[in-house]
Amino acid sequence: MPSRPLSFWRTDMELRYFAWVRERIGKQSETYQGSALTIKELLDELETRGDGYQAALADRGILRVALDQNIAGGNQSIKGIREIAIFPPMTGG
Amino acid sequence: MPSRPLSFWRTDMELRYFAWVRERIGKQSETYQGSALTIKELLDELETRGDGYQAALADRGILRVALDQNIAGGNQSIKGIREIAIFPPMTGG
Amino acid sequence: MFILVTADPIDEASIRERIGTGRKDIGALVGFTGMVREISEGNTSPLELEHYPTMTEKMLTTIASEAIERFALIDAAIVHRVGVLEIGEEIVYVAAASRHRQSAFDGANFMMDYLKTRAPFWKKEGDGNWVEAKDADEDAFKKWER
Amino acid sequence: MFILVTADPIDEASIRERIGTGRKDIGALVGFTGMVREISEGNTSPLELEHYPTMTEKMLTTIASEAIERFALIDAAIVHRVGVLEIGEEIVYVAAASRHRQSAFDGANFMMDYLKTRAPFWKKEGDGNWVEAKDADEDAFKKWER
Repeated sequence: MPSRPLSFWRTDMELRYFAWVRERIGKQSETYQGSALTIKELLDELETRGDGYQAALADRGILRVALDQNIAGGNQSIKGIREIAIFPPMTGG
Repeated sequence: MPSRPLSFWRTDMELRYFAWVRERIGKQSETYQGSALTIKELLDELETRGDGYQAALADRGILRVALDQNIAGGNQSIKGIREIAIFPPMTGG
Repeated sequence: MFILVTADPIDEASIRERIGTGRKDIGALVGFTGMVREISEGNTSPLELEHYPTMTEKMLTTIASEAIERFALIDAAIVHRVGVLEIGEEIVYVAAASRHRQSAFDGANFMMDYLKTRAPFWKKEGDGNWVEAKDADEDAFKKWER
Repeated sequence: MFILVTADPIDEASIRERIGTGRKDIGALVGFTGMVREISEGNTSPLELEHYPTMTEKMLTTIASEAIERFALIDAAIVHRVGVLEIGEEIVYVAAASRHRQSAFDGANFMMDYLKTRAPFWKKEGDGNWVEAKDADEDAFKKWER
């Protein structure tokens, strides 16, 4: 296989935000077309997009991320993932 | 106070039987006017009253006795008690 | 507190209303329903429940009061049926209302273990045999000793 | 198994029928109801429940399936409300049906601890503050680790 950049094959990802992450970023969802390979890289990139993003994403210890609706850790690869959700700890029940 | 027999002051006691104790003795209740001073003495005396009583009361380890509706142990005095119930271990719920 | 010994079917919704109505501090309610189950397949005969009137109500009141005190419940209910019960019918319903969920779970669990071994009810099977008390029930009760 | 996320009031009786009907082997059913309670006196503002559609249903299905397998339940149900809820209203109902009482208690308790920390719901108070996750809930979940 020829050595092409990974992003060439990458389909768009849908980013979804919930609770105060959604409120601080100011949107429910958006499409992502960047080059991040892991959750951590994605969060680092998003955090540069402005004050709202920074306020939402600064406290990494508390954030939860789901890849295609499965809870995932920061070092996990986002390759092949269609939907990434970012939210605070759950408070249901 | 003059020394009179205890039984002089004793009011009649109501004996009540439940579940297989009732079935084996063949009655739900009866009045007791004997001289037993403790639960053990009472059971010993009742056991002499016939085969039904013996079948009902032989297995002391399993029997439960309530004095005025409070569960009690074999050596407990029955003085002043109005109602004595004898029954197998409970199986409610 | 709501205590009832009855030959009629148990109306859980109305019991729930009695112990929960007008309270704004209840965050958790645990209800336990015990049913007559088919112990061996094809065994379709009913159970007959005998009890010791007045002592029963007294014990159930003691059990609910102790659960309320011990687990800081807001309220509690115990309803137990007597008479002939078919398979699938409800025998017992206990409910524990609390601020927090764990005390509601513990309160209902405690009431059931207590009731199983200390409330004067006896079960007779359709074939005339009396159900024997289980060691497991006595062991379950012991976990609450302190 | 019965899983539902809904803005409507919870109809416990009909859920009970769904998970219990036609079964003769259910001896115990534990139902847990969670309610919006007044946390400080006079605080009468409603809660708003947000969730992550599709992931929520998926997680609730996972939770109920795991409870059924782990505690040998006969059936289980989880119903969770979303939207605006007033004080006194029900937020969540879980039910565990089993042959024996302890597994029904454990199954319902497990589902609540799991749901509290792993199902994607978020509560917002009337003043606009988001309810913070409690360490106690995470600790409660840990008791089920094996």
